[in-house]
Amino acid sequence: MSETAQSDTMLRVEGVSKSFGGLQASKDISMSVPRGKITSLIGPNGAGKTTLFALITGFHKPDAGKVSFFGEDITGMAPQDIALRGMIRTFQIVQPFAGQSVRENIAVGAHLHIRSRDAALAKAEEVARKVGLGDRLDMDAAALTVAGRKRLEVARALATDPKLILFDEVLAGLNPSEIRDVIPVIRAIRDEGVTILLIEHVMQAVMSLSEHTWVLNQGELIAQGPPAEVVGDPLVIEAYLGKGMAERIARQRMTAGGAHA
Amino acid sequence: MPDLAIIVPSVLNGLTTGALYALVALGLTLIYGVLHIINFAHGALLMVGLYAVYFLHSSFGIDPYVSLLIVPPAMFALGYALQRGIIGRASHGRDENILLVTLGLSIVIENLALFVFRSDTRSVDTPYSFEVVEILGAFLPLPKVIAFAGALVTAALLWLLMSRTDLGRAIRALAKERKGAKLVGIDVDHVFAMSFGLGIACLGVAACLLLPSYYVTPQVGHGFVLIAFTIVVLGGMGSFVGALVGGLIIGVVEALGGLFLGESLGQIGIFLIFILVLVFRPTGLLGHKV
Amino acid sequence: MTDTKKTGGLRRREFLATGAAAVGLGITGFPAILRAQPAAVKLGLIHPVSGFIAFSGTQCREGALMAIADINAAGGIKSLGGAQIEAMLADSQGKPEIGAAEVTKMVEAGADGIVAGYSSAISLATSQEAAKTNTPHIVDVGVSDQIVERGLKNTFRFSPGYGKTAQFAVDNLDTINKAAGSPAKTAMIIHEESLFGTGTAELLQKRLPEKGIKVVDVIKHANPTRDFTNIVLQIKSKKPDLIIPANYYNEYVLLARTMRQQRVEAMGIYSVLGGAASSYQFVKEFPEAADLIMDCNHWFNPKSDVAQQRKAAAEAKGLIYTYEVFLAYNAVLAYADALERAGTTDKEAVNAALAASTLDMSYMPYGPTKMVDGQNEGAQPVNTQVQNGVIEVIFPEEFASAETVFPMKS
Amino acid sequence: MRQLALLGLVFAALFFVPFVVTSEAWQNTILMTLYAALLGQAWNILGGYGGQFSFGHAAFFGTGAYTVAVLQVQLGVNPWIGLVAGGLMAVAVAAFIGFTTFRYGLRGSYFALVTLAFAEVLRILANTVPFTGAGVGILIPLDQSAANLQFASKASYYWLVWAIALAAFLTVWWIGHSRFGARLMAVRDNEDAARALGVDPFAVKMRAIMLSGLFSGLAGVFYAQYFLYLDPAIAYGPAISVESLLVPIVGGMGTLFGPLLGAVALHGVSEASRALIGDLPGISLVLYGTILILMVLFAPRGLAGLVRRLSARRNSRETTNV
Amino acid sequence: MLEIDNLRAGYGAVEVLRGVSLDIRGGEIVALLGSNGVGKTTISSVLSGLLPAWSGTIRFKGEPIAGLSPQAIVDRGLIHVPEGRHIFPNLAVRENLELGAYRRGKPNRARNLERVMEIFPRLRERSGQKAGTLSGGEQQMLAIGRGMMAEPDLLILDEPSIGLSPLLVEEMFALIGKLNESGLPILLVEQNVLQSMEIAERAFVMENGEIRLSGPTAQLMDDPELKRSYLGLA
Repeated sequence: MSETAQSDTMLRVEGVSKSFGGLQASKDISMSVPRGKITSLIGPNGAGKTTLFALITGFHKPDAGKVSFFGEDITGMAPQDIALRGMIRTFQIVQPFAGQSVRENIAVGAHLHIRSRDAALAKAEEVARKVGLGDRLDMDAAALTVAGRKRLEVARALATDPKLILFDEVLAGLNPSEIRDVIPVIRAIRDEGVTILLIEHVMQAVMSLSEHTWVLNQGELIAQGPPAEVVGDPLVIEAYLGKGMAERIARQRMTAGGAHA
Repeated sequence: MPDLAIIVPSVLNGLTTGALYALVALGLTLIYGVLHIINFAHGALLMVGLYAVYFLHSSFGIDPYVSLLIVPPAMFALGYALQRGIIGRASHGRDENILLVTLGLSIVIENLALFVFRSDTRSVDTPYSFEVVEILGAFLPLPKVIAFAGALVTAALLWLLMSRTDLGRAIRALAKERKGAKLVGIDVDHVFAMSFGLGIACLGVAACLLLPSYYVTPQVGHGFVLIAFTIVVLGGMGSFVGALVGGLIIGVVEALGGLFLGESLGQIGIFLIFILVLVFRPTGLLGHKV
Repeated sequence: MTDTKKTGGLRRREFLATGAAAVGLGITGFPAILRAQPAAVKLGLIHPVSGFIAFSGTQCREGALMAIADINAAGGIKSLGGAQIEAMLADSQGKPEIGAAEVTKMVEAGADGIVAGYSSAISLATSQEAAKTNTPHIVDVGVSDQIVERGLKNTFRFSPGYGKTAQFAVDNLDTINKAAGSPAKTAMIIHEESLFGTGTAELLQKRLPEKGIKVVDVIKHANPTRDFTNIVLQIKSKKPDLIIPANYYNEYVLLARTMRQQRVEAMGIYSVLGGAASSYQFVKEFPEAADLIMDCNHWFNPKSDVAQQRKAAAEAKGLIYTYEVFLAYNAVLAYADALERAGTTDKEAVNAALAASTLDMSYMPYGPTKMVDGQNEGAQPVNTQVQNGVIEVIFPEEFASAETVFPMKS
Repeated sequence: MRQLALLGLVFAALFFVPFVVTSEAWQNTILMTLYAALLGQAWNILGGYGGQFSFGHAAFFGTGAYTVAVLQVQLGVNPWIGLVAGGLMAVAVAAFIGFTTFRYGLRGSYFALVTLAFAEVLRILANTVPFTGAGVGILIPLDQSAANLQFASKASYYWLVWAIALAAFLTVWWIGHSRFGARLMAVRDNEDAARALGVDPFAVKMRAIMLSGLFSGLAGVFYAQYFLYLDPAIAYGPAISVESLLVPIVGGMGTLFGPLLGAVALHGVSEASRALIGDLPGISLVLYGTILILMVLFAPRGLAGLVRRLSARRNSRETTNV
Repeated sequence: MLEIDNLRAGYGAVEVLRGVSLDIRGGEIVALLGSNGVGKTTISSVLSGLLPAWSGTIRFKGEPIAGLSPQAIVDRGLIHVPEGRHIFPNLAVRENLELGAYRRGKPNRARNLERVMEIFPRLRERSGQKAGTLSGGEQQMLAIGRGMMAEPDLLILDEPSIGLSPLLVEEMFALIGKLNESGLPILLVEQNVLQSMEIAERAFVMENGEIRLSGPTAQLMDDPELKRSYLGLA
């Protein structure tokens, strides 16, 4: 990653490691998330992306290393305190507060800085419209479709007026048209000044949304850079598609190129 | 301050009493460990077992220990039917429903017993009721020594059943991994009912071993339920060895608590241990980390 | 013993049926009275027939129903033109709030009087509730002295409270001890933890030293106590001359059994309001454990033919003749007597009649009935002793059926 | 707001009960039903809205009851002050139990069992320490006057319990319409998701258990003043804990009117079974238990759930008709 | 062997499978591919009776099996080795394997156990150990071994390579190939495209609850659609 100036760094992760039992889930990971941008974290299943999110947002305590947010050391701080400072995460498996309406679900987020119930509900409504849930405000959140749940997850986070949102696979499980609908929503959030770090599987989204990406495999950072470059990295291709795939693709390309030549 | 001459027999007696508690707790830990049910009807079902033993003795002259051949299988059938017919159907996937339904069962069973048997205290008089065994200068009542051995044997049999039979393995498998169990073709409803039946059969064993040194009334179960829960928690839910050890510990704690704090206040020791274990080691002394 | 048990339920139903038949007979058998059509007197019976103390509650109910059947069969309340007594039954489930609620309901349903109790806690609630409508309320069993010390004008008790009993117990123990040459110098009290045991134990602890008997230890135990070995071990180590239990039947059974198993040797076991040592059930089931145990408790006058007939009648109905049965029986009799004298069911008048009661209770080992603040001052317990499987009255002398055996031969 | 209006309507109607119902027995039945609804609503705050199942609400109830009784009998403190003190002492006990259990993250059946144990510990203590009268219990002297919080008429007691119940129901309405309530329910439904949104589960649960304890304690104060006698089994016995949880579970947990529905249903069944077959010992309770089992089998989400289901069915029928 | 026709299913009100059709013939390995959340696991759950089908038909060995209980499906020889392994962590390795023959293959249990131990020597070494203490790869072997104990007529392997190191992934695929050598048909549900394709005869690629591509792997492998679809570049 091109060295961003210190003052532009919103979140800094330095040498963070974590193991569960014998399994090393994160190995000495360092990264700096710049302010005002959309960046992403990719990697195959089981690479340790969600674990890293949990380490950053206080759900797990790192064995080693340091996490700082706006220059403040937040390592080991409770999730709610980190949320209060403006960093909010979402969950890969969306678990709405079942039995409560969409509006009520989002209001929980809105209450982070708003005491009044009415104001929070109003804010929830506003946010819901923004993410495209305006027509389902009174629906039981448990009855939402996968796509609806993802939007709800985004809305809940957004309602907290965050400075940084960590989205964990908000696009997974959506069909292409749904993805096409959600992408502008995420952009709009960024345009309002919220910094975004995505965990994503859907490469298309990563490529069209993020300016910088980190690739995690087996708990280690194996590559980083602009997404278009990163997907060409043999290490990344192998991590995703299995050993030998990079070679085969290169061969394909060569034969294709040869045919054209 | 009590001297050694009283502490030794007191501890020995606490161990025999604790074994009786463990017998009641064995069934509970099986049910709790596998079905994750807080079985409020446990005490009422113990009472059913005790009445069965009592009537076999008073009507047919069957010795309570001979009843071991009759009462536990009958209790097993009762437990199986209850789980299959009522408890399993009532849960609808919600714990509070199980709580309500077992509470309802205990109310029904207890008051049926009250209606049918009336509320007299009944006890059996056997030739060995007053026999004692002398160990280390302590007189231990023979029925309680037998119960102690019975608790050990029952725990051992349960352990064998659980580790050496397909049913036992299926029960243990189901306790931790429901989806995996379904995928190897374990009939979940059947095995749940088998577990509940086994747990209630344990109560049948407890009833046979308990009655010679105790009595039965429609409310008799109440005195054992809370203590059985304590033992289950202390030993680790689902652990037979834990239940056995937990029972013995509670028996001794009760005995020593009674000696040092007085019989009434001494009961507090049991609950303090209970709270401390729950707060600091909720998996129990012998339980595994979750 | 097992025979009566097996048929207990059946006999009880028979009994209820015959009771009902008796009421029917009473009406059809006296056409003259039927013509006069005296309104039946409604008497509410509130007892804990379910829950933890169901046994005692049921015994109370049976005793009261027997009394009603007897009174009706004998022509009802004559001063009311032979009015029959009609029982209203309710179950307090062992809970004061349900007892009180039943009082309210019964009063509204036209109850002229209430006989209620067994548990002191329930008696406190029911008498207080009945007081609001000034409904005559007789406590059949309920030993707390607080019941009659609250200044309630409608509340009466014809049996002794624990104050009287404890005093009596101590005085007689002293007499028994002195007669034997004062061998007993120390005592140990074992009592259950609720009101009756604790209250009794406190009084005993205060009074025994006045008689030169040192209380070496007081052990309070829970209900239920599942094992008495510990307590008995402590008794053994303290070696008291006298062991004084005050507890309920279940615990008494375990205690007595354990004392035998542990070979406790004492000069005497002298229970106070224990119930078990003067229980036919206990004596039958554990004749050896029961032998020579003394009890200071409610009892009937064994020399009274009336009392013996009632006992026989109750046993013929499959009942164990416990103190609950005859105390509840007496409570109903006392109410009927007050009605008879009042000549009206007017509550004020009946209360006055109860307060002025001089009912002849010679079937009990009582002095002349004299009500002071609702308590029959003539009431007293007696001492009984189990001798060769028979419950003998040993004190006071005028009622005694046998000589005291003290100290026990070991 | 519609809910608040309905609540107002129900309580306004309840207020006039003593004027309309002159039978003392019926007044008492309605009073005891409202009292059960109060106990249930107290439990509902923690159990229904907070998802923390307590089996030991007697710990709070008994503390409230004993506080008012002991202050009066031992120290001569006026029971109106005792009313406040009883509530506060119950809050203190709740805070202690909450702190010990929530700090260590106890949930589910572990939490249930630990609360049960705390209530037992208090029962044994009350049985032992002298100032509660130990096993003899504590009798509040009869002295009927409003200044003494003792009333001659059922109606006055009725309005006392009405007022406390109203406060409890308003509190629960507020929970449904406040930030605290939103957070409480969020923690109940998904603790991790709530934390991610900045909710501190420990703080939220502490507030819930303290509020819950407050109303249980006030119910205890009422009991003491109404029946004037307490012993450890009455105050701290499991019967109170069981009634506290039975009422809202039967009626519908986590709903404003669930405890009221539950109290009406349970008391209705209990009264009816006692009236029908009260003479046979135990049989009325057999019926009661059977109805409880049948309810779980056929109305697993409580009466409120049943009502909702039926009305949903009716609505859908209406819409299909349209 | 297995024919699925126009299968629809989902969770609650949410439809996940929107009309899936696929088939497996005797003796072949068929790969079912697709990225996270496209509905692959939902298919295997419906096949093994864990989840009800909303509509459509499933025929196994010619008989309809949709709506049967999991144990009835096991009885018929369709064995599902689930994603996430779902082994019994509190039971010893040997016990896990023995339970594999709970309903099927009991008479030959000892022989089959020996065979599984031969295929997975690591399981023999650890046979007394609690399954929960095994490493991820060993747990996966155990899950497959447990499935083999039921003498399957068709084996569904759901994400067997997930969470394994590259070396282990290779080993796993080699093993799967070996299992198939004796003629056992396998439905391999995977995200690992290349290696799955290498051992499978045919493949179905899912996207968003539907089959997007299908055909012999040799053809699919060079289909440019594949990479796009798989990496989410579509």
